[in-house]
Amino acid sequence: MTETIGIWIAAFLTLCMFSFLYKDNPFYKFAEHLFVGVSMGYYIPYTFYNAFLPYAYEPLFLRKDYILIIPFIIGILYWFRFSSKFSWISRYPIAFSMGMVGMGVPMSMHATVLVQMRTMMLPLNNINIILIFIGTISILLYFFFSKAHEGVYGKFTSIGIWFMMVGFGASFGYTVMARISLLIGRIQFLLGDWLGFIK
Amino acid sequence: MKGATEVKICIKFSILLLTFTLLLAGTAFAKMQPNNEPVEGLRVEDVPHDDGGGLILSWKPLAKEKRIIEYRIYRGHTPDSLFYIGKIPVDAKTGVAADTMKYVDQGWTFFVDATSPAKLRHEKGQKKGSKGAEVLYRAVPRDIKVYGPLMDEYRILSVIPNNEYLYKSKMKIFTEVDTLEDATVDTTTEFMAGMKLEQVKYILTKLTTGKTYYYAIQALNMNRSVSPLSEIVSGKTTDDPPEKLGNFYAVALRDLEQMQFEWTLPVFTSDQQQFNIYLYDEYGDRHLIFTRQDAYPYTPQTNAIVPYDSIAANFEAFNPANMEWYTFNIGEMDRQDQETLALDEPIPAEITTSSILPEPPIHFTVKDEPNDKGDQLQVFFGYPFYGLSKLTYNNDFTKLTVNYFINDNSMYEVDRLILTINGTTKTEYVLDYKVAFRVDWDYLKPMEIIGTFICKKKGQEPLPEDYHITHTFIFNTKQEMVLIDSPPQQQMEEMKKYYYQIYKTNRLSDVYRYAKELSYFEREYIDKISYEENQYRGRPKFSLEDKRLYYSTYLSIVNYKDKYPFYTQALYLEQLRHQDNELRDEITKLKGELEKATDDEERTEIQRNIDFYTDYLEDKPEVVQKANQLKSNKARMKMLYKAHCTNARSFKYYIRKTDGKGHFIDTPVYTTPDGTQYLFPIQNWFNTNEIITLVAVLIFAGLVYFMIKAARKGKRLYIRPIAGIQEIDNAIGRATEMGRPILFVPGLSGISDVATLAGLAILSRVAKKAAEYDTRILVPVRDFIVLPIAQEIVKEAHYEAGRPDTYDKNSVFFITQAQFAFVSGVNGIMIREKTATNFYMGMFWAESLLMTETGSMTGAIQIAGTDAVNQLPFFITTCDYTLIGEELYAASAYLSKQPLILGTLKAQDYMKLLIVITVIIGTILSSVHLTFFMNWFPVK
Amino acid sequence: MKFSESMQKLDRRYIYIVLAIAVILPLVFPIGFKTYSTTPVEDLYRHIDAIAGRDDMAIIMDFTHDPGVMPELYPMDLAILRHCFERNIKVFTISFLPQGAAIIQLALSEVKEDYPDIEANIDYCNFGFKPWGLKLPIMLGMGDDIAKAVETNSEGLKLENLPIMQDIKNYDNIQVVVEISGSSMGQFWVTYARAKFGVDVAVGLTAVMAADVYPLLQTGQFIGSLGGLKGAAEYEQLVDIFAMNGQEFSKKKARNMKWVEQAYKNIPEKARLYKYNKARIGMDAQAIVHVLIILFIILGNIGYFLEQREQKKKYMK
Amino acid sequence: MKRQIPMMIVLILGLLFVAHVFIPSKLSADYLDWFMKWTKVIGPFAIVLGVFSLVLVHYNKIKRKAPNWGYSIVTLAALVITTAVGFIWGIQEGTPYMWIFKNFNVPLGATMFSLLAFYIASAAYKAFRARSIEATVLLVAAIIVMLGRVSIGQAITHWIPDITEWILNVPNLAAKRGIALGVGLGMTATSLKIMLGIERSYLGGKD
Repeated sequence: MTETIGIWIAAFLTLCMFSFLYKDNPFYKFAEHLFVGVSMGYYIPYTFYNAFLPYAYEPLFLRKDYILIIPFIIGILYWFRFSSKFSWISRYPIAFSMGMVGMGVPMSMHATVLVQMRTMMLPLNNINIILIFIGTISILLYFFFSKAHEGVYGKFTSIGIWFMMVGFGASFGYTVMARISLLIGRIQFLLGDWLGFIK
Repeated sequence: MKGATEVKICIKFSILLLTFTLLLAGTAFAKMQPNNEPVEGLRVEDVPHDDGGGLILSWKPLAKEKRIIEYRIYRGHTPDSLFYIGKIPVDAKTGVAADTMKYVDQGWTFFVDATSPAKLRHEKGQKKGSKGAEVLYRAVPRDIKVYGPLMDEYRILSVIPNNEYLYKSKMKIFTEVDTLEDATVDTTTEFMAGMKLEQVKYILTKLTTGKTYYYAIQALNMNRSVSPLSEIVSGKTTDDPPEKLGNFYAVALRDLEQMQFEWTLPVFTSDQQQFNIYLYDEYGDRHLIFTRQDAYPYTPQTNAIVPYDSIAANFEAFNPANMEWYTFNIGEMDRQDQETLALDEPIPAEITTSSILPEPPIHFTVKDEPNDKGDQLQVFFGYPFYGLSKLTYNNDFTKLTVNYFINDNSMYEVDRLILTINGTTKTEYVLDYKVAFRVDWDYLKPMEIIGTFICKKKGQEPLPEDYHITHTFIFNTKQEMVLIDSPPQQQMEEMKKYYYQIYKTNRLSDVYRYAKELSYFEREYIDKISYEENQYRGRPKFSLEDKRLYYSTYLSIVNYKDKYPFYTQALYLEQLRHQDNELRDEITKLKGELEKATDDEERTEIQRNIDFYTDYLEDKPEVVQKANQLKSNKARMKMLYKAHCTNARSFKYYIRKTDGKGHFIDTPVYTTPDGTQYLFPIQNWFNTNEIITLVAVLIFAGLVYFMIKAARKGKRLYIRPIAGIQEIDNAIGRATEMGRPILFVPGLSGISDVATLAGLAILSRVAKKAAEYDTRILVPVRDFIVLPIAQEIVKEAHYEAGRPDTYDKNSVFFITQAQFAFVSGVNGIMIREKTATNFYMGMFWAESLLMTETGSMTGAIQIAGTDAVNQLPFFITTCDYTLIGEELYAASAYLSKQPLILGTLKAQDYMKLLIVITVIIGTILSSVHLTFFMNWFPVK
Repeated sequence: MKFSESMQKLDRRYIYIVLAIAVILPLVFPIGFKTYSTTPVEDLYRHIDAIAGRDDMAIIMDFTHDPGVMPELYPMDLAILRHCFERNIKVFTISFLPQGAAIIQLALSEVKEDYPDIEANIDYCNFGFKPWGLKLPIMLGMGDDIAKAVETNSEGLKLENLPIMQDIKNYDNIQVVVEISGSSMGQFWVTYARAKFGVDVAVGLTAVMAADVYPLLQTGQFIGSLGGLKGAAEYEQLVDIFAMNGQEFSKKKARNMKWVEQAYKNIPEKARLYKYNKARIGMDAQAIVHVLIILFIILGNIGYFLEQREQKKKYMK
Repeated sequence: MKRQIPMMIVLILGLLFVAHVFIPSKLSADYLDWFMKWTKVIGPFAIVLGVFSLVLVHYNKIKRKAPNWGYSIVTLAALVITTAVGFIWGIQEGTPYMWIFKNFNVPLGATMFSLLAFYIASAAYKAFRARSIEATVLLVAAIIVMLGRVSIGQAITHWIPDITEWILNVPNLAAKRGIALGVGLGMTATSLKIMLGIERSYLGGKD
């Protein structure tokens, strides 16, 4: 019983969402607002049970790990947002959570720059590798901001643009299938689970 | 007027819909399925061959229609109080197809810790008055009044963080006085470490042997309504004799004058106490020739070497010449001394010489792993190996693609692999696990791939000239697939026959434990020696007054002169003194007896005890002596604990190469050139693999520094025009003309994502412009932490533009966390607020197109910028302008002409140039097979 | 309004309608396009088929996926199981997620309906759900002795006593491990089971993940892979045209469409059931929509060019 | 006080993290653990900001009787009900909370996601214009790959799948790499800017 009702509700909401394709209408507005409310309502208990209790409450109050009172307070500082006078205090927790960026400096240098460089240094022993090489270099130069794209240099960078465009085209074409699968999934739900046309 | 009616309608409408859905939901839950059948056929049986600590439950699952989502299991030592111990989740839709369900209550399960519920609570759901309602309890609470007594009914294992146990415990002395028959009073005092429950990490339980436990089950359905309690069934744990050992082999080596035995372990080993190997002589009499006591920590043993003379020691009449008369068998004994023989009929030994044994592995070495946090040792041996993972051919069998893999070690690190298939030779300079051969292959005949290696020169002795590994493969016409190493080719046969067992022992124990088994093609094993965090102690005493648990107090220090393995020390100085005094008293007492004693045997006996005690008193490890001089308890423990850690974490190793049939050979225990056997993992303070990263970062930082300096000096820094960025102003202008708001989405990711920060940087410029033009800007946000930041930015922008009055703090608002709910919200805004210009700057995922298409429906000008490569295509096609990848980061610099930021952008540019040059050089080098340069760069 | 203009200004809703129809119709009335099998799928099929009828070899299927990705992965589960039952290939099923265990049950029961003479613990054995924590111990342990590492099957029976285990000891008797998951679980099998014991590993993944495993296929660490609905559809077809017709696999035949057509004609009824064609039906829709979108692109551009010409004309005047 | 201290925090923590990357020792591992432990405590508090903002926006709408304010009631009601349900009956499998999640969140989300299929189609018709050579290149590539992904492409000519594969493995790879390299640098630079306080917009106001 609960399930059937569930399916009916789900189907109804699905249709509300699809109705947006026709035009913005009360049904969509309703679904949209409902969605926003419900999804946020989902996160509040979720965060409470899966983040606040295990990481903040239990260690501090049950395991008596009193040092954690400090981050606890830092966390509360966020709420100074609400006072127009002391809102600057909320920068402290923000700053703390920003600390991580330090890691970004060497890590992105390592993971995205150096590793990519190595993969580019493969011996040019077949046409594809050569093409990839040229492509990558030209794209890199396309992102070189200190020189206007004119003359030979401009020509070369435009090769880069070509490569990028092919790449974009490719990944566009590639994603289509995955997206259609989603639609198929929804329609199977409507026709199968709900109306039972397809078994 | 019209507006008003509209409003009315939409209110009515939405209220209506809401109530409608709520009603549905309500009824959905009002209509609970009856879950009125108890679980039937619950049976509790003893687990065979176990250590008497296991029971196995089985029951009939309820019908699929019942829509059960979990079966909850309750256990107790009396039928009138059962505690929740665990559940088996089930998928309601599919149900359980099998006709019985099982739950094995064996091994250590969670009992209680500081986060357990505060009070003892009855499990709810059972009908009032029904049996279940009275006897069912939720998990064991952290109330010592409840769990304290319960601990006596189970085996207990407590896990205690070191520093709590060693430094923060509260000493307490328990004295027991009991009068013996001869009216002499015997007082035993025990020192114990008191801990509060929250100091203990957690406590585990296991069933005790020969005790009856009671179980019951209730099933939860989709609406979490519980079934009536199943009948409460009891089961008694019994300790049965251990399981038979498998395939027992006996080998007698004439020339080495020793016997080698090998066997395989049964499934359940945790109850093994010792292995006994028996020899049956010509009269069928049984002689115990080898026993191996269980070692702590328990270490399964699968083979043993027994020298002839040690056999002779147990069996005088032993004569190697008559070896063929003797037969052998092995027994496994558990802690209750119940023994099971492996074979019904003892077997004769395979009599042979050491020539049958394999070659021992060469270059067996143990080294500290570099660049670790001090918790790894590398154990390695032998020459490199390459294997074939896959062979694929083209249809006319002229092109063969070989996928290979390489196993090497840090001594012989493979630099190049040279493969030869009938005549054609290919050298792999870059080991990418893939080579293509042009071979004319008569696919009906088997083929051979011969591989040789060139290793990195590191001062080790070079590989033997003739060292090579050959694989054969044939094409199986029936299956149209290539079979590797078939027909079995002699060399591979040989290799595949043997595997390697690594044995190790630390400075506390006297027995080698079995660390790892390596297959025939493995050449290296990284032994993880993790930092010790906890102490493990058995059942504590507990006192209800001060709500503490009291644990026995000792810390194992060292395996002292092999005389005292696991030589332990008391936790408290007071305790230490007390112990010593007791010993002294004992000695004096014994000395007295020695006077009186007349019988020689008795005297020697007493003398031995005296010597033993005195020796124990005087001869102590020096670290212990040093520590015991210290006055403060804490300092003493620190010193002892340090010793404990060093000893517990330094190991010595040897490798046994075996075929599992008694033909095995050991390497000698590895000894470093400077003669030490024990290796201790050292923690490193610089990760040498990251040198290149460090260099790169430094160069970059340097560039930034100089560029900024230049910029400060007012040096004009040229930046080429970037279409998307220039358009930003016009886009804002357009919105102003049309008198419609601007929408700015700073990505869907949090601030941990650099793209978001770049987006926010752009926001600050856009907001400023908007403020100047006095145009409304709407900033929907998905991340809580981005919210305050964005608000600050917009507010600040208004101040800078000198229009603080126009700042509306609702212009930056949070929609929701859920990705698609957020998008639906944004779409709604676009349509209803009729935004004229939409900015998307930051990190986006699949939702990108959802927003941009809606945007183009409303005919807004759209400018996007992201570094999410997979989303760029959608932006490029649907937006008017798109900042691709790095342009997003450049944008903020471009908009704010601040020298600092411009400088960094410039530095970025020159870095790019540097990269291009480096890459070109590297490529040229590698193309002429000089791979050293590219090998400086990290693979991943 | 000029034709070209109207083409340019064409209301999106028409596009939506056409698309919706293009998706719905094939789902309701299957067309039955023939799929063209690709190498990774053929490799897996062939690899499994190679041990048809052998008692000393088996395959392991690891269902580490939850109902969420069933639309894409469940057809694979069915296709492979059906292949094994039809060609009596021994199968072990295992999952490290409780939901996965449920899916195993479902898949097994659905396929068994059509193979009454296939018996549990003789022709196949369901190891059932094993806790995530035991993942590595089991993966490694099976290299030495499967019965020991897994201990009991889903009904709690000791493996070593089961008839199916008579000739099967460890990875040497495992032809391939097929990991079907929406995650990168396949990597685990490669890094532990394959690297150590050299057992072959193949994967079935969602379309989104498919691109990521490409390099591992290149290096031969995966001997085959099924990517999303497409991979499933290809496998379904291979099973139909070879296994269901009692044929040995042949790459040439598989690639020869005439032969495939022929093979389709004489497959038994039970292969025509909806559940065994799910993926292919899905792919019909996919194919049509893909073509449709291409048509849209072309039409859109035609309109665009016409308009361009109009404007040029205007300037001429 | 208002700006310097936060910037100091960022700088110090940042430098420590830079060090952490190069120092494998136990100490630096413990530093990471410490930071994670603390951020895990701090994190949950931020949710209040979001909730507050959400409620405020809709509350104002209702108060100001802004157009469509009726729907704001829906949002708030849904928010309150779901949250309440979650706290009253808990969030395990089988509770009303999970039921709402399964029958409201999941279908709504999935449908929103599946709208993409339609948008791809309309984008194909409306946005894929051969305005320039580059644009043409893009859409040709797209068409080929799309064909290559389905059986029809194969049916036309067996080249198409091969070309598709080539496009995916050669130009596509080059494009991804080139962009990734640039992005990598951009990220490094931005991280550096923030750490050194060059880019401080995240702190907002000057005061």
